[in-house]
Amino acid sequence: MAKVKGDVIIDIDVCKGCHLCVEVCPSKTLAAGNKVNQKGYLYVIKVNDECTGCTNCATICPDGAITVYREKLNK
Amino acid sequence: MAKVKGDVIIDIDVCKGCHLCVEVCPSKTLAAGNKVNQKGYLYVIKVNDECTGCTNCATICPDGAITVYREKLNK
Amino acid sequence: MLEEIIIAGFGGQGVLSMGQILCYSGITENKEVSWMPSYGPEMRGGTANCITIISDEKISSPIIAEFDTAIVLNQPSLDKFEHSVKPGGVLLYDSTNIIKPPTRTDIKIYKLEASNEAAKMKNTKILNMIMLGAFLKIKPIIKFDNIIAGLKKVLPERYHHLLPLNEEAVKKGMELVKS
Amino acid sequence: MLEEIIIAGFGGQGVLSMGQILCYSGITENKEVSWMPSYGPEMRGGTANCITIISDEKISSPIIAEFDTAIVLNQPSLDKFEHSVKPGGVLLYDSTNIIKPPTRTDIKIYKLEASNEAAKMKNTKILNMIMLGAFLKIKPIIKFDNIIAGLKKVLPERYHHLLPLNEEAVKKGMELVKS
Amino acid sequence: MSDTMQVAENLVYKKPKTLLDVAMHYCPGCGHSTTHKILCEVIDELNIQSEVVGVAPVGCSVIAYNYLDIDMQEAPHGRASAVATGIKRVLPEKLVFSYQGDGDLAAIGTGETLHTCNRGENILIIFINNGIYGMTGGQMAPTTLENMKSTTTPFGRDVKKMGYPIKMTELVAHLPGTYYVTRQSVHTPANVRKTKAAIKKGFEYQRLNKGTCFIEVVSNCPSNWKMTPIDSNKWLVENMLPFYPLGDIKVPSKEEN
Amino acid sequence: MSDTMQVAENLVYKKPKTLLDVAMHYCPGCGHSTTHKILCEVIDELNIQSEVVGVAPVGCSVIAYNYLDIDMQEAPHGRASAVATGIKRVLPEKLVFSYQGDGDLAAIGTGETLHTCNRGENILIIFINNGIYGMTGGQMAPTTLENMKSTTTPFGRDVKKMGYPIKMTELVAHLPGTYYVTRQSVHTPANVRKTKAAIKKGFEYQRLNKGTCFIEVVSNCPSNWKMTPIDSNKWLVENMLPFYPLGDIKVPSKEEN
Amino acid sequence: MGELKLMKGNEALAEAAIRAGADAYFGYPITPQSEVLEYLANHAEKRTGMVILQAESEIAAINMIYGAGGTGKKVMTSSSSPGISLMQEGLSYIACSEIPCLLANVVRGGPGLGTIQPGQSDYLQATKGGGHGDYKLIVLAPASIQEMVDFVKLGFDLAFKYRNPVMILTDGVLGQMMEKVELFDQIPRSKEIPRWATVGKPPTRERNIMTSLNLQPEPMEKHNEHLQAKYREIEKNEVRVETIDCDGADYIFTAFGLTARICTKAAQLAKAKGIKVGLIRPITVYPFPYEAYAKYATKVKGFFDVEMNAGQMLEDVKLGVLGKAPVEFYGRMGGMIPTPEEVFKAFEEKFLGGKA
Amino acid sequence: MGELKLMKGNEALAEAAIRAGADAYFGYPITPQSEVLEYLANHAEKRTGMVILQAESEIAAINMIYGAGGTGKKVMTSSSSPGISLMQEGLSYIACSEIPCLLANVVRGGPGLGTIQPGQSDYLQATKGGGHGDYKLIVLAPASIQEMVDFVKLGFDLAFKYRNPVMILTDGVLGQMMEKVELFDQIPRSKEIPRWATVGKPPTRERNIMTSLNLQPEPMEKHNEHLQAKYREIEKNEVRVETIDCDGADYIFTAFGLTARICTKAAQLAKAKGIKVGLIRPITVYPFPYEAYAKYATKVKGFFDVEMNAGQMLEDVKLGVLGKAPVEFYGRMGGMIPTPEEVFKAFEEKFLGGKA
Ligand SMILES: Cc1ncc(C[n+]2csc(CCOP(=O)(O)OP(=O)(O)O)c2C)c(N)n1
Ligand SMILES: Cc1ncc(C[n+]2csc(CCOP(=O)(O)OP(=O)(O)O)c2C)c(N)n1
Ligand code: SF4
Ligand code: SF4
Ligand code: SF4
Ligand code: SF4
Ligand code: SF4
Ligand code: SF4
Ligand SMILES: [Mg+2]
Ligand SMILES: [Mg+2]
Repeated sequence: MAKVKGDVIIDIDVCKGCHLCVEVCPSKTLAAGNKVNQKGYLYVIKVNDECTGCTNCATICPDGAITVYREKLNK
Repeated sequence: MAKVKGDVIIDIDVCKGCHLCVEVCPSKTLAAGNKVNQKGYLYVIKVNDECTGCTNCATICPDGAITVYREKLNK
Repeated sequence: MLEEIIIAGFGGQGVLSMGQILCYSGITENKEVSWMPSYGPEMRGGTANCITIISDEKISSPIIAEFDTAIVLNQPSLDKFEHSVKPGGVLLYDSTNIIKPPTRTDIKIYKLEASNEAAKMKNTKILNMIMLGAFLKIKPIIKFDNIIAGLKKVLPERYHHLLPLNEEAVKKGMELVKS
Repeated sequence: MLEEIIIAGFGGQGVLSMGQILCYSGITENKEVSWMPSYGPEMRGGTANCITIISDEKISSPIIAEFDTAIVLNQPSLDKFEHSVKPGGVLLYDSTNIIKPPTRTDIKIYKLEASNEAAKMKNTKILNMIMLGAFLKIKPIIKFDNIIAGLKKVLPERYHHLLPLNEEAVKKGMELVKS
Repeated sequence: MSDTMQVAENLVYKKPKTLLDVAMHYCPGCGHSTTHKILCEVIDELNIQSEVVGVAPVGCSVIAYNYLDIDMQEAPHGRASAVATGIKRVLPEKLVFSYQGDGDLAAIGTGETLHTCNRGENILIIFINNGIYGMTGGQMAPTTLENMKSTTTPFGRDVKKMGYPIKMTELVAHLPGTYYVTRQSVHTPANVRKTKAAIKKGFEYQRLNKGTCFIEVVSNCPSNWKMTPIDSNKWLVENMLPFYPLGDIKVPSKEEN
Repeated sequence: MSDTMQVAENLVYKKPKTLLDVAMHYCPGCGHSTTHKILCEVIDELNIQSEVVGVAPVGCSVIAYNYLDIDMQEAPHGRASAVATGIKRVLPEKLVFSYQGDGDLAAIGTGETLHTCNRGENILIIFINNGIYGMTGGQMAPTTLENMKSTTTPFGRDVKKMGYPIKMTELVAHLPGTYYVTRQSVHTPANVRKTKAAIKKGFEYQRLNKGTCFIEVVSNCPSNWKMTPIDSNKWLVENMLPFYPLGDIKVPSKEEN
Repeated sequence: MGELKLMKGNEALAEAAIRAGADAYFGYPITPQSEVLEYLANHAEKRTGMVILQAESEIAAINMIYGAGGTGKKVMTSSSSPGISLMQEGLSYIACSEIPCLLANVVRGGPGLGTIQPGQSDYLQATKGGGHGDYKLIVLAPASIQEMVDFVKLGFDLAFKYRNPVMILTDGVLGQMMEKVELFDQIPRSKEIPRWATVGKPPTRERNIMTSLNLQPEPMEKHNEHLQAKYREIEKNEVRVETIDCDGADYIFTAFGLTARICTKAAQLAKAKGIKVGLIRPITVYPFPYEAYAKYATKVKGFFDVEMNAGQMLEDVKLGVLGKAPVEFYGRMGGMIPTPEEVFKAFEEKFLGGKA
Repeated sequence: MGELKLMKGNEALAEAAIRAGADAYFGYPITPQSEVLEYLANHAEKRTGMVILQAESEIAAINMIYGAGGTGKKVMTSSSSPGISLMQEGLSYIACSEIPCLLANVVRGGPGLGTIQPGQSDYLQATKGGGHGDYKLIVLAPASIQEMVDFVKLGFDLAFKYRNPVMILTDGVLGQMMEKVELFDQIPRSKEIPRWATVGKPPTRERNIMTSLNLQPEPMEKHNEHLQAKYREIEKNEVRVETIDCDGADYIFTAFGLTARICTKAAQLAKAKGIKVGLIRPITVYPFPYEAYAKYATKVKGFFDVEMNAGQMLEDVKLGVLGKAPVEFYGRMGGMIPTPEEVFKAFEEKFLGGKA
């Protein structure tokens, strides 16, 4: 079965580096980065292209830092 | 079976004429009088000698206006 | 005209409504009026009184210590207010339950067996109306008809069938005062 | 001796404890001290600062607007306090994250790569100790030993194994200031 | 007859000595008086006058301390259980009770009541539920029954607008801090005796540091219900008791006792 | 890849528009933020921005109104439900909610909370239970667990002295005025979705004038629990949830719905 | 002319609230003012649809006012001394958030539970700040049942004009006594929504927020400055005072509320003895009519302040007189009411060496 | 000499309570004073057996004080502005019932929720009557952490001497800052039971009752007269004031608490420019040191009052000066703290036409 294709955009200025999204991503797409943003938080980065667009990360993200896209299946 | 003998003393200055005692006396010993006391209450009077000293009246009397005596049975 | 009255008795004797009737009637005659009850935890018995003022002019203080007239319905009130009557003023009292009668000589004292009269009329509740009648006889500051109108205002609707009895009581009170 | 100091940085950089260490040490030397933190909903990030005063005489106001020395650990604090240094005073700052350096010419400015040094020493938490050492080099108002005693008071017991590292950091700070 | 009868050895009931020899200001037939009386009987019987400190509320029983011959404190309206907490915490070895009306305990004092019970303060709370604000002249209480008239619900309590009658006693029974929770009444001699027994238990458990004992007394207010005392008790049986059923709500489990 | 993906028609999740574009002051990983976000999602989805009036408490969420693009009022500590009652009574056709912490709702505000629920005010109460006073720096809350440490229970909460953790939600469920009472959480995506659904129901029932809807959100306070956000959620699962089990506590009966 | 009625003060106040088009009343029973809620419960809803709610406490009541007032509605509460004390936190919030509302304190004898008899001993609480922080209520002190009625209307007007809470500071006597009053005609409840009200944010405006908080002190100070400027404005525009026979007077009696009427009668007693006595009656006790006193301070032999308290307005009187004339005080406390006769006697003693 | 320590004001206050032998503390958290309860929770019970209880609210706390204080124990609470407002009803009861107790108000910027930064804007509430009725708290205004400590002891002493609640009126800065303090030695908790205390009635005495009620106004007035007489006594005996360099001064700065220290520094700036400036610092703000002002009113060119509020002590200062010298005011509000430099500048502007 072909995997659904998804993608996320992380607003690194908004991210507070809580890393809750990292925990909930089934495809391990997200990880703590090693740079801090303006507010001093270790923001999260994308580390692979396996995203399925499941929205778990965006749902759990307290600060709404993640936008999720998913390819329509019947396209 | 011989009836137990009892008696009550009503403190007519303390009685407020609520007549709750009248209601609970099994031997109908108490009744509303027709005179008012100093505070203007229709105090309660004894109207027979059938008292058994059951203490019902004294127990229900809100103001502790009734003292009850009962003859010791084994005297 | 300025009449400053204290009305006092046991709670339940209708002293507060006597004052109210005077005030309502006074308004009908375009007078200024003021009614000030003693208030307190009366719920549970005790005495009650009201200061009632009827005047042609604006009333300054609703609180006063000396009165033109005292209408008194029991002993504690008599004890309390006998000495509050202005010299030359009127003390009107129901003598039925009074054991220590008033002693002042510089005021006009009217003694009424009002409770007994009320009992005769088979309704102890109209005691106050008898006293009111007597007062109006002594000091006809308000027209009889207006008093009856005032009475109508103060008596709750559900008692309006008693209006005639009350009217009669006022008249009885007027009679009782020897003029 | 009267030294009025502002210490400012991000919450978590240890600016409050720098002031406290100075105060504890000051007491050991029988000096008068005053430490006044900015307080607020710091729980949730933001900047922090403290006014620290060390004096031979009784300290009047713990609140002051101009300082002999400003020790500054981040850009917002630099922006805020550069102009609060008295003419002739000292501005000591960690330059690691500074993009707009200070511009005043009437004060003595010391710039330290303290964060980098801390990173080199493998513990970013000792940044504040490096700064403190630098300050003491510039203004030796308190003896080194007493500073270490103060440090001991401020550092919670469970971190006392880090005392040597902290001591080293103070020394490093002292070294970094070119005398 | 009476002359030979009325001797000390025949005495079977007399006003308790802790109840002072002054007329209580309560209206004729009011359950407050009855409850005061049995409270004093318990104090007499347990011989605890010197150990008891009571707290009076703001309500008709505001001057309870004029009748009970024990040390007492007043409390602002609703705060009796907080005042009692203060006393008990500094005098843990004394026996502390609060005596409160339904307005006091279940309206303005809701927070204090719940938290005192929740802390399991070792005190006894006596709660007189007469479904009305007696003292202030008959306004709606939190316990006023559905459709019941009061001066502030002249058309009857509309529960949708004015809230439901609250069963405070059931509520506090849910809290782990309460140890003994019961609802009693004083409208018959038998009920008076039961209530007295409950109060006695309350003090006994307190001595054992068991937690909060909470005794509701469903009571009457003849004056504000606008009934004779006898009618008020009938009304109580017919209207209050169905909604506020009598009986223990929380009793110590066997092992504990 | 991204370039072709990131087009409007593929968009499946984006921050709700009612959530203003400013950084919230909450600590990283705090459940307050998450709850704000889903509250806004509900407001977006029901399209009720112009009908909603919210009440913020005193607690970490004190400036909730800085983040939510709706009309809002502040309330003094503990009084949010009274403030909400005031609003709702004069604007019965609007949708009113209060948002309160556990200290706010279950300590100082106990009386207001209970009576608001008892009156069945047609409002939605969102109750964030993080077992601590977040705002003031980690003191014991009424909901703090047994033996849990806080700045005012440095040796752990001794329930015998400091009271038991209160289950406010179960308590208000006993009141006839409440219509829908549930306990949810936001520590996993699934739970976030459930909580969101509950909030949505709350508004829907309010529109139908059903009475008080009460939604507890068991939440974390990484800062005062002194844990990372991830650890705090683990701790929540292991410690909070056993005592505060998730799920509906009172649901509309079939006929009613 | 409006309808003439004989009414108790508390009922008149309630009737006036209905007629003023009030939208809601939230309150909790307490003697001597429970008739306000009772009257409203009986009459209000069916006549105007006004919302009447008996709250579970005064704290709940004042916070319902906070909420309902924030929606721009005309809202009101009333209580008596201990209940008003409980409202102080809420009042501070309300004043800071600039919520218009009306409250009545039917004062009883304090402190503590005190008595249910009348008092004026909440003057300082009402005028100087019972709650925390720098805020002011506008405080109206009626002296007659007519003013109990009129000040409800005036009170609402001022509350909305300045977005400020207004208090009617009255007492148990005025609450319980009856006098003839002229009632104003029913004013329909307003349908207007003030621009600041929280009623749901339409797309056409920014969201409205009612708050008294600022995490940063700088904006909080700005807001305080705004409030202070408003108070200066109120002090400029809204001082109301009644002065009777002050020109040419040798002595000036001064009192507020009921006591002023007692003083009027006492002044008559004085005049009957040939003493020239005037009266200053502050109608607004905040803003206080300092200038009325300053104006006569150099012209009279003394001021005689009479209150049913230990001398609370006295400080304001002294601030007005500023040492330029003697100020004497006579007060009754704990629910006692002075009579005109005793007031006159006290005046004689303080100023005339015992007798006129 | 006692133990020397570097302490935060709030912790010093708590430590002093333990050392003063306090029996109990009841309180509710609020910034900027939560450290008091936190410190006590950590240290008190194990050291002296002192009872520490976090109440469910400030209202519960003050009423626990009412109860515990009635037993004759040394009891204490603390809070900050909004919390103190909630205590006003209880305080009125406590004062009326003559319960000795100590409370601290660590004032923050108001009104309403305000800020958590320091303020002095509860001066009027503390000194004039936040609650209803004629009562007074004794109010001590510390200006240093040392006084935060010393006034705990003094406060308890005064509370028991007069059977009156005593308030320490301090602010967020003094609560949060650290200074060196000398701690007094531990005073053992007292075992004495005052004769009036409610501890259970032994057969040997009449029952004790703590109450503020009298259904009859006559005895209530008598009780008020007793209270007033006590307050006159306090005003006679307990006025505490610090005057610095006032003799020969041309100007007098005046301020209480923290602001007085800021003024001391400002005065130094003035002296540096050759201006003769003195300082009056009321230590007790009730009883207020009116005479200290009267004494210099005819000798100086002006008084300069500085407060962290809109001018609350100002009225008292004016009542002391009584128009005999100009009184100018400079205030910061809502949590803002004036600096010595700006105080001096404001002084220059008000009195010296812009510069010294
Ligand atoms: C703060 C405050 N609010 C209101 C009152 C007025 N008040 C006195 S007693 C009472 C209610 C009494 O009702 P309840 O507690 O049921 O006692 P009861 O008289 O019925 O026994 C009220 C509202 C008060 N004294 N203090
Ligand atoms: C009357 C009053 N008392 C106390 C406070 C201090 N205070 C502010 S928030 C708070 C508790 C916050 O805890 P919670 O309600 O659980 O909210 P959280 O911050 O945990 O979300 C307290 C005690 C206050 N602002 N007002
Ligand atoms: S949408 Fe799902 S798969 Fe994609 S990054 Fe987020 S959690 Fe991972
Ligand atoms: S959940 Fe959100 S805030 Fe947290 S790390 Fe991920 S993107 Fe950042
Ligand atoms: S004791 Fe019993 S029998 Fe005797 S009078 Fe009383 S109720 Fe009747
Ligand atoms: S019960 Fe007591 S008070 Fe009532 S009538 Fe009988 S004796 Fe009198
Ligand atoms: S008013 Fe009611 S509760 Fe109060 S004493 Fe009378 S009957 Fe009892
Ligand atoms: S303190 Fe706790 S509750 Fe408050 S924002 Fe931070 S994590 Fe959230
Ligand atoms: Mg009741
Ligand atoms: Mg919380």
